[in-house]
Amino acid sequence: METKVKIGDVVLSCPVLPASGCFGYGIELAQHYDLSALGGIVSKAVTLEERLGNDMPRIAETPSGMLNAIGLENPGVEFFLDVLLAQIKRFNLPIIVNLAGNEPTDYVELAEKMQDPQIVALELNLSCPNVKSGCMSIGTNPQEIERVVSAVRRATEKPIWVKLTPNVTDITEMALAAEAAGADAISLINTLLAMVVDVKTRRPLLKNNTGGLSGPAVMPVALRMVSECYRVIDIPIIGMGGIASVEDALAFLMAGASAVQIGSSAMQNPGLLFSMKDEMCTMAHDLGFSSLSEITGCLEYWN
Amino acid sequence: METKVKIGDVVLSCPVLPASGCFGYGIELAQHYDLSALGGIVSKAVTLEERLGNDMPRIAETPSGMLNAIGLENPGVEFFLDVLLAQIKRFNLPIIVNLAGNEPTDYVELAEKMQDPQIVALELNLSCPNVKSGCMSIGTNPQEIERVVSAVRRATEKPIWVKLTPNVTDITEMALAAEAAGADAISLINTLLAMVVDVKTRRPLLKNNTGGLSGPAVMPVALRMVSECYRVIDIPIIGMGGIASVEDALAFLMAGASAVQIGSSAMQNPGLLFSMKDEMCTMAHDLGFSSLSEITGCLEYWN
Amino acid sequence: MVNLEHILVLEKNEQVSSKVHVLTFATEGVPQSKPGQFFELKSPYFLRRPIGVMQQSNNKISFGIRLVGKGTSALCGLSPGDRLSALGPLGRGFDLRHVSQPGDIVIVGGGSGIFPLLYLADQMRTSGLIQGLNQIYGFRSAEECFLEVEMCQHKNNMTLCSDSGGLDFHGHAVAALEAFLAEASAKPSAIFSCGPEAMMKSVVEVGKRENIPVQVSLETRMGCGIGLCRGCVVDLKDDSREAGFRRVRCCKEGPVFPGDKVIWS
Amino acid sequence: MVNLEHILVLEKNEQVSSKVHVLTFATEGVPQSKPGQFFELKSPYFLRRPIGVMQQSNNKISFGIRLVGKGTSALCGLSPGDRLSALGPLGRGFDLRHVSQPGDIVIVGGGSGIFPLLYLADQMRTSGLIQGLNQIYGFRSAEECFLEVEMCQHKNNMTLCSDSGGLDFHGHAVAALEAFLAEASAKPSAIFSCGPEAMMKSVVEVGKRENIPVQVSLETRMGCGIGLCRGCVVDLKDDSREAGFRRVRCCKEGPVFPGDKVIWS
Ligand SMILES: Cc1cc2nc3c(=O)[nH]c(=O)nc-3n(C[C@H](O)[C@H](O)[C@H](O)COP(=O)(O)OP(=O)(O)OC[C@H]3O[C@@H](n4cnc5c(N)ncnc54)[C@H](O)[C@@H]3O)c2cc1C
Ligand SMILES: Cc1cc2nc3c(=O)[nH]c(=O)nc-3n(C[C@H](O)[C@H](O)[C@H](O)COP(=O)(O)OP(=O)(O)OC[C@H]3O[C@@H](n4cnc5c(N)ncnc54)[C@H](O)[C@@H]3O)c2cc1C
Ligand SMILES: Cc1cc2nc3c(=O)[nH]c(=O)nc-3n(C[C@H](O)[C@H](O)[C@H](O)COP(=O)(O)O)c2cc1C
Ligand SMILES: Cc1cc2nc3c(=O)[nH]c(=O)nc-3n(C[C@H](O)[C@H](O)[C@H](O)COP(=O)(O)O)c2cc1C
Ligand code: FES
Ligand code: FES
Repeated sequence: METKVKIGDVVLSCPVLPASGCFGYGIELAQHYDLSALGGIVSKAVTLEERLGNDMPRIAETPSGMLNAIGLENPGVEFFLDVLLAQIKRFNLPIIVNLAGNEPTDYVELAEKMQDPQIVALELNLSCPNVKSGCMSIGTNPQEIERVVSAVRRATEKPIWVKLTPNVTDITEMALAAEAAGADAISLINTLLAMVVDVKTRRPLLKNNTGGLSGPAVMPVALRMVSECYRVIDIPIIGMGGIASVEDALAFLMAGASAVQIGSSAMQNPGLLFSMKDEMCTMAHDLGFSSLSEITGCLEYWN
Repeated sequence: METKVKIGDVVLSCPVLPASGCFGYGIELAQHYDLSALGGIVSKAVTLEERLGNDMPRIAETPSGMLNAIGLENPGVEFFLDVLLAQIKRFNLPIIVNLAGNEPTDYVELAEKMQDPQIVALELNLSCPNVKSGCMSIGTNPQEIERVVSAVRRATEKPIWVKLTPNVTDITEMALAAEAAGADAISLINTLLAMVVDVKTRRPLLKNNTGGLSGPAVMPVALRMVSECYRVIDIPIIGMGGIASVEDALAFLMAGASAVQIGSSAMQNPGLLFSMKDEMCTMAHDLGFSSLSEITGCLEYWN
Repeated sequence: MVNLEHILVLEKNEQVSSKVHVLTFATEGVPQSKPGQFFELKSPYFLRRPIGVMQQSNNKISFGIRLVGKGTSALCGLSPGDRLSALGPLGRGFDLRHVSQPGDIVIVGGGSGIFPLLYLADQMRTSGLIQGLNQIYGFRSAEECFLEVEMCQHKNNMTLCSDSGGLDFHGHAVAALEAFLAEASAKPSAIFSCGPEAMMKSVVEVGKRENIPVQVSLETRMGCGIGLCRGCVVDLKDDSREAGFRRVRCCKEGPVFPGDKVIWS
Repeated sequence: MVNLEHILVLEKNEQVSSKVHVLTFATEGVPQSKPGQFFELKSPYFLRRPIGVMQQSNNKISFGIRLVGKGTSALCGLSPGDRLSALGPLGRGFDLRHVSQPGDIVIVGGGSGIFPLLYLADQMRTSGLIQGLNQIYGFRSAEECFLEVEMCQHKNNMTLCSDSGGLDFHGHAVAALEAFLAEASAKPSAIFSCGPEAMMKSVVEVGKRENIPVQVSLETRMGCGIGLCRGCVVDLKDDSREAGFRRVRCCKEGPVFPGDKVIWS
C-alpha cells in the first residue's frame, strides 16, 4: 500500500501527524516508540518570547473529551532554535513548526527565523482560544487572516499551513481567505471555546475560566468543517479533531483531508499514533483502495 | 426549597423543561411519568404547513452525543391547534410552542395563531441546522434576527423566547440583537452542525449529509455561551445542551440560566426529567441555597 | 402509571453461535410483552439499543443478540449478576387478531429477525395455533445457524435454510417459502416476517402474488425508541392522503407493519 | 525501547476502608518503579487517572485508591481477571541519594498520599534504612484509617494520627511531626511528605524551621501524565531566572519536588 501523501510541495511518508501541543517536541515518546511511523513532527506553538501560559488548573475532563487552557506555554523562539530544534532534528523526520503571535507582525518575524531545511512547513496558529491577543482573534476574521497570511507569505518561501478555529459562523470564508492570501494548506480544527463549572465551588474549573474543547466529542463538527472546506478550496487540508481510531482517520481523508493530526486521544493512548499508519493500510486495503492518497475526498454525498 | 422561577413575566413552578423536539408533545410519557414535575411543556417545532422532514436515516450516534437531521417533521399549525393542543392542555402545564418558518413572515403568521391562554411563551426557532431556509440561516445573522423578532414582537403580546444557534462566531451579538428587538428571553443552544461518515459505504451516515450534534459532548460549549450571554444581556436565559445530571443543570443555572431544557439525555433516560426537580432541591440545599432561582448567575469567575 | 424503565438482572449469557448470544434476565415487575415488541437496552454508548423480545415467561425475559458493532458487543459481554436498564415493552407487536384458524401460518425469518419470531411462534403455540405453524429460517451458512441448540422447544415444521447448504433446505428462505407454498394443501392465512430488508421485501411480493397478508417487523435507526424524536420513521402507502403515503414512527406505530403498505427505502 | 503501555490483569481487589481499595495486578514486563513514581490508569472516562505505586515486587504491583469521583469508582469496581491499560512507571520518584545514614528519616502522609509513602518506607527498609524510619500518617477519624489491616508488614515506629482521636495520636499529622521532632534525640536528615496540600505546606515550614530538607510529592490535574501537554505544571523558586521561578511539569520533572522550592498555589 502506497502511504506517501503530498501536501502541496511537501511529501510526507504517511498522512499521520501528531497535533500541535499534544506531542511536546517528540522527545518524550522517542524513548518508547519508533517515531519513523509518523509522517512528521508538529511542534508545540512557538512564540517570540518565552511564555508561561495560564495559571493552574488548566486541564479539565469532559464527556468524550477534554478542555485545555495551557495558553501557549513555550520557551520562546530563541530557545527553540538554539536548543530544541537540534534535538527534534535527530528524529530525521519532516518538521512542522506551529507559530503563534500576539501581533500580526510576530508571525512574520517568527517565520523569518525558520530557515532550517528540515522544517518543511510553518503552521500558523490563528486559532488558539486561550490567549488574549493574536491567534483566535485573528482566525475569526477573514480580513485579518488574509493580512497575516499574506505578510508571512512575503516573508518566507516555506510552505504555510494555516490552522483555523472552528469558533466561526462560516469556516469556508476563513479557508478561502487563507487560500487567497497564499496559504499552501489549511489545518482544521483547533479547539472549540468552552467552559466547565465546578458546582461545589461555584467556580469555573479552569483558572482561565474558559478553555478549548478537543477529543472525540468534537469530531463530528471537525469532519463537517473539513468536508465544507474541501468543496470550496483547492489547497490541501490537514484534518484533525477527535481522531481516536483508524476509522476516524479514514473518515477525515474521505471528507477531504490529505493528512491528519491526532492530539487528545494520542495523549491518552500514545500507541495510537504509531500503529495508525499500518492500521490505515490494512483497512484501506480491505475497503478496496490501493494508496492512502486516493482516499482523500472520495466521500459520496447524498443529494 | 422554593422552586419557582420567573422568565420575564412567565412564572414556572420549577426551572426544568423538556427540550423542543425531544419530548414529542408530552403525550408519550404521560402514561409513564407524572408530568407535573416539569415547569412546562415545550412542543416540537410547529410550521405553517405539514412537513415530512428529511429522509432516513436521520439519527446517528457520536461519542457522548448524537446527530439528528429530523428536519422539522410536524403535522403543521392547523393540526397542532385543532388536535394536538387540546391534548397537551390536559396536562395543565404552561405550554411553550416552538415555531419554525422558511420566511421571516412565517414566524409572524404562526405567532398570530398562538392565542390560547395556556400557551405562555413562543420559542422562535432561529437555529435548526437541518432545513434549507429559515431557522439557522436567520439565527447566524444579527440583522435577520432583529428583523424577525421585531416583526413577531409587533404581532403578539405573548412572551417571545428566541432560540439561538451555537454555529456562530460571537453568540453575544445574536443575543443582543434578539434582546434589542424585544425578545423576552433567549434559549440556547440548539445543535452544532456536524457530520458522521460511514467509512464502509464511503457515505455520510445521515441521508441529509449533515445533522445537528447534541448531548453531553456539547455541554462545555453550551455552558460557555450561556455564561457569555449572561454577562451582556438583561433578559433571562433558558440554558440547554448536553444536560445529563443534576450537577449539569445547576452548572447552567450558575452560569446564568434561569431555567434549563433537557433533550438528548432525557430521550435516553426519560426518568431524568422527572426526578430533576427534586434532585435539584436536594443538591441546592446541600450547597447552601434556599431557592433555585437564587442560583442563577452565582458563578464566580477567576480574573 | 406503567413503569417504563426496568432494571434487569442478568441470569445467563449463552453464546449460541460465533455471532449470537442469548441473554436471560430476571424480570420482576416487567409487563408481559407481545411478540414483536422490543426493549431499549442501555449500553455504554450514548444511544440505547433496540432489541426484540425472544422469550418472556415466568419472571424471565430473553433477548437474542447478534454481534454487529460496539453496542451489541458490550451487551454480549455482560456477566451474570450485572444490572441493565431497559425501557419497554415498546412498540406494537404482531397483530394476531385476524389469525384465527389453526393450520395456516407461516413465519419467515433471517438474521437477528429470527429472535422475535421465535417468541411469536412460542406464543402462537401456547394460544392453540401450534398445529399449523410453519417456521422458515434462513442463514448464510450452516455454521451460522444457532437454532441447532435447544433454543426452541418445538422444531416440528421448522425449516432451516442455508445459502451454502448443510441444513434442511439448500437455498434462500424465500425460496423455501415458495417451495412450501407450492406444496401446501391449503393456502396459509398469514405470513409473518422479520429479517434483512431484501428478504422481507421478497416475502411481501410472494404474499401479494399468492394473496396472503404479510406482516413485517422493521428495523430503523432510533433516537429514543419511545416515540419522542421522530428519528425512526417509515413511510406507509395511504391513498387517503394527498401525498399517497403517511410517515409513521417505527418505534411507536411499528415495528410491525402490514407488508403491502410499506414503502421500501 | 522501553514499553510505556502495559496491560495489567487484576488479581485482587481489597476494600480496606469505606473509601479505600487496594488493587493488586500481575505485572509481567513492567519495569520496576521507584517510590513516588506513578502510573496513568485507563478509566471508562476520557482522561487516564494518575495513581502512585503502593507496592511493586515479585511480578505484582499494587495501587491504593481512594474513592474520589467517577474514575476512581470505576477503578475500585474492577473484578479479578479484568484487564487494565497502564502507562508507566512515570515521573521521578523520591530522591534517596542523599539519604545515607540510618536512624534519621521521617515520613509524613495523609489521605491518598499515604499509598506512595508506604512503598517508600518499604523500599527504605529493604535497602537497610529500616532502623531509623519513622512514619506518621494522618486521618480525619479512626474509622477512615485503613492501616489497621495488614497493609504494611512493619508497624514499628508508625504513628497513626486522627483529628478526632481513637488512634495513636490525637491531632493532626503535622502536630505529631512536631511532637516527634521535639522528643527526637538526633535531628532527622530528611522528611518525605505526601498528602493534602495544606499538610505538605506545613511540613515544609516545619522542615525549614528545623533545617531539615523536605521532599514533597504533589498532585496536579494532568492531561497526559507523560510530558506531552504541559497541563500539569508547578512553579519552583529559581533565583537564576529573571522571574524568580521556573515552571516545570509535575508528571515529568515531578511529582516529587524539594519542598522549599515549591511555590504553593
Ligand atoms: C425494533 C428493533 C428490534 C431489534 N431486535 C433485535 C434483536 O432481537 N436482536 C438483535 O440482535 N438485533 C435486533 N435489532 C437490531 C439491533 O438494534 C442492532 O443490531 C444494534 O442496535 C446494533 O448496535 P451496535 O452498537 O452493535 O452497532 P453499531 O453499528 O455500532 O451501532 C451504531 C448505531 O446504529 C444503530 N444501529 C445499527 N444497526 C441497527 C439496526 N439494524 N437497527 C437499528 N439500529 C441500528 C445502533 O443502535 C447505534 O445507535 C433490532 C432493531 C430494531 C429497530
Ligand atoms: C502523581 C499523582 C499520584 C497520585 N496517586 C494517587 C494514589 O496513589 N491513590 C489515590 O487514591 N489517588 C492518587 N492520586 C489522585 C488521583 O489521581 C485522583 O484522586 C483521581 O484522578 C480522581 O479521579 P476521579 O475520576 O475519581 O475524580 P473526578 O473528580 O471525577 O475527576 C475529574 C478529573 O479531575 C482529575 N483529578 C481529580 N482529583 C485529582 C487529584 N487529586 N489529582 C490529580 N487529578 C485529579 C481526574 O484525574 C479527572 O481528570 C494521585 C494523583 C497524582 C497527580
Ligand atoms: C493540551 C493541548 C495543547 C494544544 N496546544 C496547541 C498549540 O500549541 N498550537 C495549536 O495550534 N494547537 C494546539 N492544540 C490544539 C490541537 O493541536 C488540535 O487542533 C485539537 O486538540 C483538536 O485535535 P484533537 O481532538 O485530536 O486533540 C492543543 C490541544 C491540546 C489538547
Ligand atoms: C431529535 C431532536 C429533535 C430536535 N428538534 C428540535 C426542534 O424541533 N426545535 C428546536 O428548537 N430544537 C430542536 N432540537 C434541539 C434541542 O431542542 C436542543 O436545543 C438540543 O438538542 C441541545 O440539547 P440536548 O443536548 O439536551 O439535546 C432537537 C434535538 C434533537 C436531538
Ligand atoms: S426513535 Fe424516537 S420516535 Fe421513534
Ligand atoms: S500532564 Fe501532560 S505534560 Fe504533564
